[in-house]
Amino acid sequence: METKVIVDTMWVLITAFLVFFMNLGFAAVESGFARAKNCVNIMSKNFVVFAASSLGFLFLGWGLMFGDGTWLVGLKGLFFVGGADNSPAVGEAYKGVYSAISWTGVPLWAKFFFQLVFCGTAATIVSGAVAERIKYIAFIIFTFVMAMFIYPVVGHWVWGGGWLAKMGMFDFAGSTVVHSIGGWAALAGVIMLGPRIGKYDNGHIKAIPGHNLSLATLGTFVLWFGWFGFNPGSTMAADPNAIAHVAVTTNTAAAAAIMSATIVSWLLLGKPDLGMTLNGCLAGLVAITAPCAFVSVGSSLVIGLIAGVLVVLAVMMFDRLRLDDPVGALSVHLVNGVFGTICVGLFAQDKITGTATGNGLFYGGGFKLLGAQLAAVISVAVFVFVAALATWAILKAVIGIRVSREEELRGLDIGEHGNEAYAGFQVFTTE
Amino acid sequence: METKVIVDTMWVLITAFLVFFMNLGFAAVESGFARAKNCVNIMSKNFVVFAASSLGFLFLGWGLMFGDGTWLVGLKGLFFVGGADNSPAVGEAYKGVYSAISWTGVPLWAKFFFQLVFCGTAATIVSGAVAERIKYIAFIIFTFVMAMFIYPVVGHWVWGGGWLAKMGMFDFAGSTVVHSIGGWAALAGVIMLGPRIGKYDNGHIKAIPGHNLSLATLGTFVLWFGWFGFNPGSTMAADPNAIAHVAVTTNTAAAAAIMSATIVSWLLLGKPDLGMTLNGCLAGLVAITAPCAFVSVGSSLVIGLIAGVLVVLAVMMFDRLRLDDPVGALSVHLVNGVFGTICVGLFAQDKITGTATGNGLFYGGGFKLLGAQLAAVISVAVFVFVAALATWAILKAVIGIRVSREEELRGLDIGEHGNEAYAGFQVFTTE
Amino acid sequence: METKVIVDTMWVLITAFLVFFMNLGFAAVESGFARAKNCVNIMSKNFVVFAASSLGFLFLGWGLMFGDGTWLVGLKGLFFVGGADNSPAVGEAYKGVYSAISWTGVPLWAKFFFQLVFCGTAATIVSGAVAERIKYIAFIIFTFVMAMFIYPVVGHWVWGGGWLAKMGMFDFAGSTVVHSIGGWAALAGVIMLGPRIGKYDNGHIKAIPGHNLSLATLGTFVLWFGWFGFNPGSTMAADPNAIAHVAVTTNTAAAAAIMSATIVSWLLLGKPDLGMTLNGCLAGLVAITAPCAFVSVGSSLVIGLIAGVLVVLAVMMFDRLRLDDPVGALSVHLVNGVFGTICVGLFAQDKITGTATGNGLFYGGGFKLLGAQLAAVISVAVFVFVAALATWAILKAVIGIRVSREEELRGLDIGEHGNEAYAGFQVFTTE
Amino acid sequence: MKLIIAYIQPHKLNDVKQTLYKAEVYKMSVTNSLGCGQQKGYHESYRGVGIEVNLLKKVRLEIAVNENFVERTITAIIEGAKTGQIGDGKIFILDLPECIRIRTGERGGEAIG
Amino acid sequence: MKLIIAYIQPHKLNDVKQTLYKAEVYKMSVTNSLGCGQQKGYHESYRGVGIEVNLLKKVRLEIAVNENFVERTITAIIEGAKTGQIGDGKIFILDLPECIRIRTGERGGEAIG
Amino acid sequence: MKLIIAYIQPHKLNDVKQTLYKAEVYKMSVTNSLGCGQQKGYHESYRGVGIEVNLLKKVRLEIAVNENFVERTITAIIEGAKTGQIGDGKIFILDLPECIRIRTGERGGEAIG
Ligand SMILES: Nc1ncnc2c1ncn2[C@@H]1O[C@H](COP(=O)(O)OP(=O)(O)O)[C@@H](O)[C@H]1O
Ligand SMILES: Nc1ncnc2c1ncn2[C@@H]1O[C@H](COP(=O)(O)OP(=O)(O)O)[C@@H](O)[C@H]1O
Ligand SMILES: Nc1ncnc2c1ncn2[C@@H]1O[C@H](COP(=O)(O)OP(=O)(O)O)[C@@H](O)[C@H]1O
Repeated sequence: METKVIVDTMWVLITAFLVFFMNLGFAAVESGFARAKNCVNIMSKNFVVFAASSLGFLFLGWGLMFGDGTWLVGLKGLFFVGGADNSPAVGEAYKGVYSAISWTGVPLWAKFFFQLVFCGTAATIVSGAVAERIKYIAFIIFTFVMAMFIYPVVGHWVWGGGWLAKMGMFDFAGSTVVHSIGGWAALAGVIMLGPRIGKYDNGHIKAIPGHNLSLATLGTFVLWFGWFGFNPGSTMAADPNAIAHVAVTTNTAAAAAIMSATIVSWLLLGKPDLGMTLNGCLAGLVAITAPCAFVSVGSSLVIGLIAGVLVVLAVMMFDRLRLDDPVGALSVHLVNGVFGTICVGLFAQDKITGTATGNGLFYGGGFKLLGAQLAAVISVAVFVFVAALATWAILKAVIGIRVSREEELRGLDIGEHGNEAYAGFQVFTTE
Repeated sequence: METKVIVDTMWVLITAFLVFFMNLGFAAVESGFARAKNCVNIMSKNFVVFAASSLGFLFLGWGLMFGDGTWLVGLKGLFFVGGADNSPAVGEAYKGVYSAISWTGVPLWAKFFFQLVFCGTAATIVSGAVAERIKYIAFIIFTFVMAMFIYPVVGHWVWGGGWLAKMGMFDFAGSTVVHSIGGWAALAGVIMLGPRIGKYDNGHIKAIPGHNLSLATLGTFVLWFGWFGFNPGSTMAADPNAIAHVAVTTNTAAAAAIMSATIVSWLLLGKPDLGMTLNGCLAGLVAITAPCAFVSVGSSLVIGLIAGVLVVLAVMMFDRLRLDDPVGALSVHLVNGVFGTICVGLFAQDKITGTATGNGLFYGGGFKLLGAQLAAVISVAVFVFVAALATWAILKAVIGIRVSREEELRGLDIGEHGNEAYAGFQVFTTE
Repeated sequence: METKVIVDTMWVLITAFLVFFMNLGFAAVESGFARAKNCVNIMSKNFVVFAASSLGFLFLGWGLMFGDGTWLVGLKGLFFVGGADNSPAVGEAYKGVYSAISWTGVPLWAKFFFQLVFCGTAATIVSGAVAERIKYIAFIIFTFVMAMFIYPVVGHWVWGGGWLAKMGMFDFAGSTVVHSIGGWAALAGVIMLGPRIGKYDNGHIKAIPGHNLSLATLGTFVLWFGWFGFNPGSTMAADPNAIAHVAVTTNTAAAAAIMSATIVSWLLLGKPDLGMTLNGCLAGLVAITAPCAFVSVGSSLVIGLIAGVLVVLAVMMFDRLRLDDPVGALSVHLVNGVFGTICVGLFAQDKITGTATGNGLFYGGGFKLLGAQLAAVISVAVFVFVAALATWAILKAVIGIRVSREEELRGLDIGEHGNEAYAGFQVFTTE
Repeated sequence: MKLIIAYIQPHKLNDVKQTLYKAEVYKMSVTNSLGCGQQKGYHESYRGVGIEVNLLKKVRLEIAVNENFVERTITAIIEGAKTGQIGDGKIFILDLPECIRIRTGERGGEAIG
Repeated sequence: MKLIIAYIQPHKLNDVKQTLYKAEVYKMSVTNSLGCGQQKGYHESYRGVGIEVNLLKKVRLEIAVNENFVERTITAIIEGAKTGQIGDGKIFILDLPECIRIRTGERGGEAIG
Repeated sequence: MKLIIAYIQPHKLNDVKQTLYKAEVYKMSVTNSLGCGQQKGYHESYRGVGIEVNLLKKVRLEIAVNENFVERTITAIIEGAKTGQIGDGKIFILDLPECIRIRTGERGGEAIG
């Protein structure tokens, strides 16, 4: 076996493991930001979501996303990754039906596994926003729809050789493909579900503090850690310059966003809110996800600083809009997913790590790249939001998506699972 | 240095680190499923167990397992990994006393470290089953016995060139060597200790809920993550096709088992119990451990589905049998360790990732492979169960293995360690 | 690209990720050992510390540390890693201003990122010792001073081609550069801050139990795991023999220290205190950090055993000296950082993994190596302690470093952040 | 003086605090409690074994008042806590012969408010 | 009416609940408490420093009953809680002049059960 | 006999235990409580939304004593808990007609200590 295939496969698998590990991060962040009485439910959702994604992406998602097909969806080798394929052959040598991803010289199952962990992430993002009121079964079904249809279709457009790819749109590691998709689907869910009981009573916005900020902090650390798989791994090849560059842009954006979010919340709220610091970190990471391999370290600093400010303002804005998002998923993944996608069009420097993106607006590339990025932002927004809204609406009509008032008051842990997260502890929630 | 040695060593070490990390997973799962008053004790046990295994396996375990010797045990280079060895030389070029493991071309200490983390896992499995009532000192001594004798002897049979290896028995990553060994030793411990006070009072089975299902969930995620070291690492070489294949079979079995365990507990118990979902995941992972490199992705799906059902039934069965296993270690590691070992004999496809296993029963290989697998199941059961039972019996006679009733009621944290896990929190346990 | 560059870059980045992950470990250990009412504050400190270090080290720290310059500090390419550099060229071929680190053939950003995560660790160590009473803003500013001045200056002496390097002093992975620096800075902080209210009332030493020993245990596991990046990664090259050797010495020292700390606390205190077991593990890891690549596995065992004893005695000693260190950072990082540095002078065996250190005292090398090590211990002690003391003193004079009595009693979470870590839980602290 | 003990639903605490404020009752002590009353419990399970939970979470208020405040306090609690459903809670009233403010040493009706 | 307060060992709660049921006492409120009584505490330590713990975990029951139920309630508690060992607990009995059911506004003996 | 209920600042618990010991009062029960009194609360916030916290953490003591111990118990509590600042707490004293030791069945003044 050629050495390059070996090292590339190692890199792809190891970074995929790190991305897989982000499931733990999401579970911890989301449950930490919610109340103790819903903790089992959130843990269950975040645990089962990767299982459901794994099966859904295996059955159909992969095929729709990477199978040769039209500008819109894949059509060949749809089911069970069953198409012809002679990976790790690349370029001309490749003979098979998954040609859009034949640029990376690793075995088929390595490609599949790496793409699967990304699909799982998109599905997980929804979980946090709809927390503390959604029916377990409705969430599971929605996850299958995400992993089998919504995610792969957009994925095909951008990474599967579809129309956005052809248009010259660039999304290195998925600000759009993973985070915006998750964000728009979450927004649809938040709208369809309505706010938690007591959140906006009598016209007041009420704080509903998370039950475990230790857990939320650890979770954010895990996500930050996992992002070193997410972004540098998206090279899908152990290219030394690129992966080192991406590691540093990723970390710099996170660090800058942490600082700016902390400072802004200090100034606006009087004290440095830990929740905002954590969301700041994630905002920086989401924002740098699309441009991480296309921009300089200096630009990543600027992108991070802006992302940190954006997320604080977004959290406060969504509350004003009465969109109840217990964990800030919209502010992190949606707002900054969009922002990051646009940043490519602004800050990109051609071939900075090898990819011929052309320059962004700030580097003299004019509006060409920016235009493609905006086309992606808008088309993904429309498609995902509509598809998700329709899915939620059907689920609502058929099986219901929200638990009963009584169940919500007592907690979903008892209602949905018959379990308690912290037996023996005196936990009292007075709302 | 040859490139292959470099990449293989990297792969072996990195996956070994992941397996090491499973110690955290076990600690979290086991303490999460136990009561708060015993949390320090479980954490201590799970922490010290890897230290004890490290020393025990260094002193003697490695030598007994991999030293050249008879069909039964290693005899050369017994102590302190001190035998002659010219690793990373392989095959004919190898000159040394650890020839059974000379097929992998990595330095001796890399081989040792990888095998050590597996040994540590086997010892840790016992911890959960005997939790909430065992004396700390008794557990530590038992761990040394496991790491220095019980584990290496069986290890020699299967992986050290002993009689089972010669018979054509296959256990890729240790359904038998790690999980069944741990499981049988745990069963012996459970029998010798008896159930926790209050568990089976007046003929009723009482639920003793775990104190922290967040912790248990995070722990299971960590184990799932670590398993990507456990199984793909067991190639002990960065073979692209094999490691990618194994990553996917491993994940698919886990995902399938999560789903089937959740559905079965939903049907049987009325609600989707989180504990069962978590145990389902582990069951799928244990079951696929032996066959992961020998079966197709499709088979891994089937194996996972069955494992998830098995574990739910097993948890309920052990309770009926009055075998009190607070964390489900028997259902996960013993039952599914045996099941996974047998699966090799059923689902194996010759050379699917390179190893010449011959086909399993379902692929036209007849009973040959299945026979060897069953021989392993039975002989390991007898040897480990008897050896462990004897060890526990001696410990019971000499120093006692169970804490006093008073100590058990107040909690082992105070009794054994004089510590409290959650100072300041109001934790009340009324049993 | 040359294969060696590829595999070395992969190794450097992956191990750097593991070291990054230690931030989670520190956060968990430190908050677990503190009271619930200060948990948000500690989490915030540990979270923001890496962001601050990332920015500080990027702006100036790297340049001061690795820029070509005098025996004292770097002078070229100071800001924003902006100097000329043609990495991954090595040796003669290297043309640039960061020649002290040109021995490793990886891209510049890979070097930077690896060194950054080490810098972050040094800064984090301070956090634990000053916990439960320090002002948030004072800590953040101190972190910038650490990352931009104190750490890089000493770093230059040892790893940046400065006078200690020239003298023949060896510190493989940073017992001195990371741990002692952190330790001395922490000591200065502890002295300037004074003990927590109630800790030494009326001449009695009072125990102030940590609020979450589960968290502390998980954190220690994570640190142990991360150390497999810290030490083996410090080769900055995937040298199979060296990295395998270092993995085993690292683990053996940890295991031995766990055992000796547990036994000593069992003997001295009557019961095996979990806190001591955990600190024992860290002590062994810190002590083996400098010598891990220079000593045999046998020596690592001895070093670990001693470290475990040292840490228990040190914890008790610092309490006698009325130096209030809530998490044992001084005993772990300072005492054992010094001890580990000296161990190189005692146990080193020339070229055991390739580096020409010369032999230590116990291997017939006389006092030469030991002398260089002692010179480092003393000079670093003086420089860091004085610099840190001065920094703390200025901060104290200008903005104050300690929160008010009232705030300390109610908890820093409310005072500094306006947050609560465990909303809904009944947490009462009666001191 | 009287010592009023009231058990209410946890999620009614805020409402009761508001009605008490309106009734000019500003001082109270709140404890968490588990209650067994007319209200039916619920079923939990854990790893396949059922658990019957019949101690429900309640909040316990303790309010010391002078005689002339007794009725308005009771009315206020009822106003805030009542939903008309089983589980609304109970009020118990005890005689309180003496009350002391620690800070000043004041006793009796003076000390209560 | 009387208000009965009982401190018992936590692990006796289930037994006491059962004996109370048999005595037809179905309503009660349970709180957690720390008790300092005749029972000796225990020694903890933390990082080398000793801690003397003499507040032991207890469960506190509060049961309001009509006069004719007082004795059977006491007997039931004793039956369920007694082991004959130090630490078994105490029962305190207070006069309860008034009791109100929030849901209905009923007062007195009516409201208690 | 009297039942003394005292609310004190949590960090004063140790001092009060000591002064009670000196006054030869060895038995007590301690519960955690949240108090709303003269002491001002504080402001928290969470993710940009403010929270007014006016239930402050207090410790609740319950001490049953014979008549001749009442005054010394009160004095001891005040001695241990008083700082002169708002929030020091309150003491309530109730009549206690009966007291029973579960272990022996003793009743009245015998049973109390
Ligand atoms: N006799 C009693 N003694 C002690 N506590 C009681 C008594 N009756 C009711 N309670 C408390 O009041 C709570 C509410 O009582 P419940 O009977 O459910 O109210 P309702 O009759 O208004 O439906 C109970 O959960 C319990 O805590
Ligand atoms: N005088 C008292 N005042 C308040 N609580 C008391 C009093 N006496 C006992 N208690 C409570 O009852 C519990 C059991 O008391 P203890 O003296 O140990 O019982 P016994 O005398 O039956 O052994 C104590 O832990 C405490 O909570
Ligand atoms: N009338 C009351 N009823 C119930 N609890 C009270 C009452 N007055 C005070 N308390 C309790 O005592 C605590 C201290 O009261 P506070 O008014 O702050 O004391 P001080 O007047 O000495 O400053 C309160 O937090 C509350 O728990």
